[in-house]
Amino acid sequence: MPTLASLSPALPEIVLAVGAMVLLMIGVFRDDDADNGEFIGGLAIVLLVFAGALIVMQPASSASLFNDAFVVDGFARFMKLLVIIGSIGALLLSFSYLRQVGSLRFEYSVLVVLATVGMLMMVSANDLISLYIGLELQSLALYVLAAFRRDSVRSSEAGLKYFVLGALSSGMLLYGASLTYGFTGSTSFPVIASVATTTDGVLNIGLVFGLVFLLVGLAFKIAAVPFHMWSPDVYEGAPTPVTAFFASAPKMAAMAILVRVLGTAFPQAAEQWQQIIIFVAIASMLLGSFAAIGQTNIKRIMAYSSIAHIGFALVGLAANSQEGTRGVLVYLAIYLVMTLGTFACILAMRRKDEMIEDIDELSGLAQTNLPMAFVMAMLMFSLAGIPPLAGFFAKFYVFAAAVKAGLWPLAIIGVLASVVGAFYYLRIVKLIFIDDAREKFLDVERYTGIVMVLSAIFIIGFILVPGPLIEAAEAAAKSLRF
Amino acid sequence: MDIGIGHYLTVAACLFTLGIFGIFINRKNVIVILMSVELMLLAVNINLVAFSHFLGDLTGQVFALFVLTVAAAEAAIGLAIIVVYFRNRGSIAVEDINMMKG
Amino acid sequence: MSFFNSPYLLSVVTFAPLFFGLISMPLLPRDEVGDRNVKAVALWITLSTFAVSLIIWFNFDPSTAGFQFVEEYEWLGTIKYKMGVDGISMLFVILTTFLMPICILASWDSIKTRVKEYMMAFLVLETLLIGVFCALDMVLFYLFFEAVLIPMFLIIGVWGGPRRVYASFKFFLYTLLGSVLMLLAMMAMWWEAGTTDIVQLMNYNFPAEMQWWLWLAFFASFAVKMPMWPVHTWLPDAHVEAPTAGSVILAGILLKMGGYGFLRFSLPMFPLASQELAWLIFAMSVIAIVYTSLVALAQEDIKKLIAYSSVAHMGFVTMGIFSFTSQGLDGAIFQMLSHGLVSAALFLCVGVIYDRTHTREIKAYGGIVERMPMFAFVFMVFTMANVGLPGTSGFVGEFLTLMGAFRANTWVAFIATFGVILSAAYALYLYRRVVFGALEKQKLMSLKDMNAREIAVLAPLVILVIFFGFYPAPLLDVFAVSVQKLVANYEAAISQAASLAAK
Amino acid sequence: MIYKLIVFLPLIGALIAGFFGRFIGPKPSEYFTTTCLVIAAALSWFGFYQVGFNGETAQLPIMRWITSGELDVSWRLRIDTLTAVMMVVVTTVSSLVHIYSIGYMADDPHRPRFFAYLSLFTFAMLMLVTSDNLLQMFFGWEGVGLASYLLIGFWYKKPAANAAAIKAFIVNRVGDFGFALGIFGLFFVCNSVNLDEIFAAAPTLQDKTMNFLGYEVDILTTLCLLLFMGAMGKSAQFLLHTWLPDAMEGPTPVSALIHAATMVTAGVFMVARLSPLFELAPTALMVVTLVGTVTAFFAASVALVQNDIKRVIAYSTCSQLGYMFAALGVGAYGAGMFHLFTHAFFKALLFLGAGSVIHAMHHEQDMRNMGGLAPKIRTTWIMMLIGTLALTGVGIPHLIGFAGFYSKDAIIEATYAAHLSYNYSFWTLTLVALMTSFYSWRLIFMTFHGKTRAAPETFKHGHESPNVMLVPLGFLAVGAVVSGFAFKSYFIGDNQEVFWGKALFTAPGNQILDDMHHIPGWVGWAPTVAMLTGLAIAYLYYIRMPWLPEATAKAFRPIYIFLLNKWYFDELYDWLFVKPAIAIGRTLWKRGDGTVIDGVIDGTADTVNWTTKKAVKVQTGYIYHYAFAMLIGVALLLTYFVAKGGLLK
Amino acid sequence: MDIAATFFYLFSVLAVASGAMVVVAKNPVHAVLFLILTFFNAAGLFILLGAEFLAMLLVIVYVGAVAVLFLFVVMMLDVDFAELRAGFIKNASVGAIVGAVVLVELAILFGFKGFEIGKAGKIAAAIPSQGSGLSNTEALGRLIYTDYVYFFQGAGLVLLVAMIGAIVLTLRHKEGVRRQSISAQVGRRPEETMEIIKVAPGATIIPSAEGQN
Repeated sequence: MPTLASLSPALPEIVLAVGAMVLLMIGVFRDDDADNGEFIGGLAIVLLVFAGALIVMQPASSASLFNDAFVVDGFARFMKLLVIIGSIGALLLSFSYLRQVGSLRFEYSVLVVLATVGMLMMVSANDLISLYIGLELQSLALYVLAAFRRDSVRSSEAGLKYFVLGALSSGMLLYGASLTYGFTGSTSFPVIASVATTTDGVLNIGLVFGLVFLLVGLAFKIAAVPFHMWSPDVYEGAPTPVTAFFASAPKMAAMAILVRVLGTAFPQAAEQWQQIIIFVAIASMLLGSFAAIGQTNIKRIMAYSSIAHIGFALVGLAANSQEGTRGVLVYLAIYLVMTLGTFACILAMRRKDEMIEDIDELSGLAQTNLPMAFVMAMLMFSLAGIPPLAGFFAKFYVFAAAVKAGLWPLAIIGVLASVVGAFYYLRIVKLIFIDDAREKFLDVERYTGIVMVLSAIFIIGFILVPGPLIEAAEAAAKSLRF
Repeated sequence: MDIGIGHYLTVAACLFTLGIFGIFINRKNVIVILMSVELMLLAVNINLVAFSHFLGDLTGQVFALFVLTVAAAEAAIGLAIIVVYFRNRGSIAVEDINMMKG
Repeated sequence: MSFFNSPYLLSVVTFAPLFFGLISMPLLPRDEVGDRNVKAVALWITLSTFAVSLIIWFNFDPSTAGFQFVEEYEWLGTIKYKMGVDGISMLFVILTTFLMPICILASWDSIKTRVKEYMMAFLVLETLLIGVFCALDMVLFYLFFEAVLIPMFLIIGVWGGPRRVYASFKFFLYTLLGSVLMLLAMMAMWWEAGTTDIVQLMNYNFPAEMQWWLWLAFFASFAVKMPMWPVHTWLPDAHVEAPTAGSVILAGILLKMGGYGFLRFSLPMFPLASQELAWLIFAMSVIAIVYTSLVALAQEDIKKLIAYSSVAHMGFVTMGIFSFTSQGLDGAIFQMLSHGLVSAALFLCVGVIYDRTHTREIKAYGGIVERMPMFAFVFMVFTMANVGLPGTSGFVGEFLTLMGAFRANTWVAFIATFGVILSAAYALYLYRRVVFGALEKQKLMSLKDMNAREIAVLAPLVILVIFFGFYPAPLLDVFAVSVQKLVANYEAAISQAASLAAK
Repeated sequence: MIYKLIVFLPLIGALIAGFFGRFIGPKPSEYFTTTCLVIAAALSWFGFYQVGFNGETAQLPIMRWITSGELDVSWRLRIDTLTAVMMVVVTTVSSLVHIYSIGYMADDPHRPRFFAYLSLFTFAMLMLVTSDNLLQMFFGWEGVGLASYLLIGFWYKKPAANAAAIKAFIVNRVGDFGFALGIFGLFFVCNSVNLDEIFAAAPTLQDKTMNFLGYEVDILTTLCLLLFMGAMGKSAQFLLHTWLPDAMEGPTPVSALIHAATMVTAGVFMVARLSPLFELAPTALMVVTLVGTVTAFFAASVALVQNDIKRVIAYSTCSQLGYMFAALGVGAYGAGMFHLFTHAFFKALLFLGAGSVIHAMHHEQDMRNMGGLAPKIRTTWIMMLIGTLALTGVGIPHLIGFAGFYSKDAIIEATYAAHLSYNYSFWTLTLVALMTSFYSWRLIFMTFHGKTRAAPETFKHGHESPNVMLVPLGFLAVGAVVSGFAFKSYFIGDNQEVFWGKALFTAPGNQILDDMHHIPGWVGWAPTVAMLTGLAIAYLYYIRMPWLPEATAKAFRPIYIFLLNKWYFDELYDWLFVKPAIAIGRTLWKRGDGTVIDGVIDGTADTVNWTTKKAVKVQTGYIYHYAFAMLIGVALLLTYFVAKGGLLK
Repeated sequence: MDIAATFFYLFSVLAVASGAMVVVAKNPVHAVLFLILTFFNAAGLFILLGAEFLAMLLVIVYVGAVAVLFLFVVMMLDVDFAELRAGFIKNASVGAIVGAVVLVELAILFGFKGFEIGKAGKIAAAIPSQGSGLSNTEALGRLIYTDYVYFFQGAGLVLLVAMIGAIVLTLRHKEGVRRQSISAQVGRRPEETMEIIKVAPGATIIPSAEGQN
């Protein structure tokens, strides 16, 4: 029987879950208006920060709970921090937007917190059931968030699409989980790994089927090609801060669980899943890079961009090595910051009562708002992976891992795709700096500005002190398997 | 003839495939898609219970239990979203859900 | 230990422009007075950087081939922040710091919009360019090498001509495409050798098979940067659209990064592949020399003509490098330095008349010597330097590379020497159409000769171009020992491989 | 020290006039440069004496130049007899041309520039002749090319002048192409470009081969031929001659200095200077003779029918240079140099005289519009007469004659002595002597004698040139008269071995000088006879029967047209090189760069766009399509693993 | 054929058939009803497999709640049934092929010779033997409140999210409907409701609200 003290590894999750309920109560008993929404949001941020602090303070050693269904190791803590940062960032970006569209209700923050709990559960999941529950906790909250502007056709369409396809993917994931369970006799990752091969040393083919379905479900969550198709539409339709949230925290969690499942449950099937990941990575990088070129809606561009970026991150995973995992972690961390910064910029594209999503409206931003133009340009260059910005290092480590693993075709296609991708980032820079000025945007909101500046500082300053992140990622990668 | 695990799995596979099939041949009513998803989940549950039985391990049933729970929650959310969508759009025909594309 | 041999000298020189730019530029107001101050501040920053960089030159010991002023700090695990210069790189640093104030001055009147951003872009660019030549860590090198794209993209894109968007995109994507493959190669080297330290990598023997691939990857990057035929077409476009100072930097320094890369990586690190693939370089070089010279002959735009001539001159450089002889290498380095001065000056000259008439079409000119005798003289000097007339710096490099090439392959030298004829043809033809002839065009009647600022910009270049033509020793001595060592190492590697094969 | 002064005084003059001419004014510029040159000339004569007669030689280092690996080149002056001779020629003619120009260019607004160019040229020429290594020679070589380019194009408003300037430069570059390759080759085989070291290495290279352009070739022959290509360009030899007549677009003093007396002889000098190499490459020498002979004939034939007074002299120069090469080719270096020496005086004299005529005729150059000028400009006439006498080689064999008589006859004798097959060179050169005589006298007759064909107005205002122009003519005339007689024994006669010292090298097997003394007597008379015949024909054609030229032209119209159009070389080259070059350039630009290379690039971009459109089209917005895509993904992966896992077996 | 087998085939054939009807039924209401039928048959299979509790759950929770919810929503959203299903056959063939491929592959897997279900070294929670006296329900209960309490709590959170989500999406305060706000009433202060205006003699009173416009 676990004592309360023994639950301490799960403390951040517990705090967040309980906190979410408390927030719900506080929210319900206050006036149902935007101020309340912002108040609860503020509390939610405090809560998340607190949870983040708890994660930071957790001991460096690994621990597991609940019959090994829940593990906390360096990898989990690293990813959890990313998730929490993503959530905090998304929340910070939310208030002004939601207030403007009249959707700033307190449930929003509660849902974000609960989704975060789900993500943390995913990150720590060491069992198919906890994986599933965490995933669904997250997903359900996200479905709701996507449709959160319930008066907006686009928002509800986004919610609907996300939901339908999400449910389909959950179904596949579950089907895979059931096969995996059946062919190994356990839902626990380490046990799965230990019995993955049949008695005569051959990999159980049924397990491969399970793996395929599991991967499909997870690939959907990270929006990897060909399971990506929901993401452009959902990104476009969902309220922008929600899109920011989608592009940040859930991606982290889904990638984390992907890495963990493949690394701890299926190391025996590495050869098989590497092939899948390589296929998916190539498809994602190419499609993400190519399809984004045709877009004019900046949120759609970011959707395709994130597809491509996930493809790049998967390159590290495909390497199936400690360097690869480190690469993935570094990539995710940097991508998280870039995404948040970019969405901060997108949210700053406002005129009077209107949110702007057409990139042509960015035209001449450098003449109307230089600081924002600068930040945005830097973000674009960083997303394109141009040194010395942080985005370069992200790519550097994953490709380095791929090269070390000898995955030459993958690496070469990857860098070529990044060149294609650079085109549409450049196009935005071109609009901002080269084209003629249009009507000025409204002044940047405080929180948006904070996120923007912080992300800019990170991506530009990363080169000065890259050590901590890289080392942390390395330690995290080491703790996972290698 | 003995009814082995394979039989159950095959039944589940049929239902699962039907679920998938239902999702993309359906052009008109999005709720039917939800139902198709329910079919898929049912297939999963049959799988799990069958495995549980033949493995002699209760975990499968526990898993199925949670799948049921979550599926119910999912259905609730799904229907709520459909309602919201219907309010906005006045239709739940699948073919109408394409404001965003490209 | 005084400041003059401070161990931080290279970092200081590298980052001074960026640092001082960052702390000063945001403070200046954005109005007319502010703009003027921005220019002045930028000028002072670049001038001071130049002054400090001269200290490097004075304290540089040309008698050793090793790296000097080396700094090394922990940075990214095995990837270190390591800076240092040897004979090969040192002068490129000086060239950069020297050209920068000139660029600032050249932009004095012609840049009227967004002056602050412009100057900042140049200061950033300076830091990055110096960094390229100082970096002693492969990854650090790549950082600087690629980062250059950002300010250059903006300079061309924002302050460029009518087709600036096309040109800047082409420039950016083209060069990016080349270098990403190099990045992969660097990674492979990293894993193979376990280090990214250039000095250690130079002493590492990569397996022959691997060298081949690595060489090709680096080649992809440097060939585009040089630019070598047939991946040169971004250059004329970029030049035509870039503002004068942008062209100056592009021609003066950016192109040298490719040649420098060959010297720093391809030759010392992959000697076997270099030997094996020299034919490729030779072929591309001579084609570049003849092909682009002929193309230059047909040009109608002054800048484009000079741009094409740059491609041809870079052909001499690559040819010299891959001759693997002291003369070829010395010549290549010298040619790069000289071309840095000459082509920069030619673009400045174009800028001088462009500022007055706002056209670069050759047809629009004729007989301007009448109104601008001083300009005509200056332009003549650089035209002749471009032609490679003895007594100008252009001659030394060209001649040495050809000498080296003759030792390596007579066919190459033979065809390349045609470039000597063709360069005379297009350069003089240009000069004749622009400067000589009767002054008939109404627009040109009221031209004024160069003003004091323009003289200040071009006079140092005139003096240096002629001085180094007669007395190139100050430059040649700097890299002589380093080049000797490079050649010696190369030959040792080749003979070692040969003896291995013999067994 | 004096040698350095000789070399650098003109440079100082050039710099002062060039950079400060605008501030100090034209007059001081003129005087300053001229003074510098006169001093230099005086010093050269002193040096000539020192070197030629006191046997002084020197190698004066100035400073380092290019060091690279084994290559070590310094700026250094090499003083020996060859240099001294050239210095004398260069500085003397140059100083006289300077003086002459003060008068000739009096109306030009750009005089400082002109004098700066002249002095610059002189400097470059002196660097050329004093060079101690091939690179410095190349420097001077190209330097004189530059000066020539600048001076030909001095009247930059004239399109013809510009074209001629460019042509001169580029054709010279074609020659330099060979020269440069020769230098590369020498460096390749000798590891040095310093003359001493090359000469030292030369004997060891004899009969050795090297790989050149894939062929195993004899080293010395190949390299000498390459070097000779440079000489051909600079000295306007057959095939590379086209620039010289056009160069007459420049001011006449320039023609006198550069295109008659000095620069064009650089090729001759070079071959003489490199005699230690050429001597060992008999095949190359044969080519030299052949080219020289052909040039002599070709140029003379064209000169027969030209109407522009300067062009006649220009072709004459070309032809005389052919003589010199013929001499060099048969190993008679002294004779070649001697002709160079004398030719400088009388040809400069002719050119300056022609300038004086042109000056008098208000820049009319067409001889068809002259005639009967002798009384108007008597001094000039006399001077021209002396020049012509010298050029045609008037003299009494074995006794006395004008300068050309000694030098040219020596060459013709040498070619006879060389025992070439069919004595082709001898016969040709003799015939050329006839032609020379004809066109020279034709010039005199058409210009000065007979009835004037000039426009009356022009004729009326025709006037003698000022003294500042005539005095130099006088000096040159003295040279044209006495230089042959005075220096014969040193250049080619008994004292030649002492005089030349080690400056010229003759191989032990080279017996040409001995052989020259053992030629039949008629050979010595042959040129004189030819000369007299030419004179007679010219007299007949232009004084006695002025209708005859036209009739002859009509009778031999094809030949006449052929000659008048200079054997159609310009057209041929234009058709063969210039037009194709520009056309190819344009094609490569538009098609190569534009269509092919940029086509690939833009095509790639288009492909990307196309792919993008396709990729975007898949994104229909319909849920079922999205689900379908997922299903296809699943099906693909499953099928892959089913196939791979061997389940289908 | 024994009884169990008979029932297995009965249930499975009915389940698959009604499952197919769910997908192809023209009328969504019929689809829901077929779904319910499928659930019932699946519950039968569960019972065959000894999972009584789950079977019960499926009937009570799924049929009783979820399926009815479906029915409710289908009927609530007043859709013109006649129009539905018109063009469904269009892509059916392609879909059917792909679906069939997946199905065949799964079938191949399940019929594969080397087919071998899990051989985990340890059974996490063994099904109690017939004689242990533990019912299926009790055994499950013991598990989920002890070993699997984590999942249980997690599932609770999922339901919470579902609840919040459903409410936040669909609950609306109708405009124009007056509601009592007790806190507002209690919190009312005089300053907010009264305005004291000094009226100058002879002047008219202009309401400040208008003055602001």
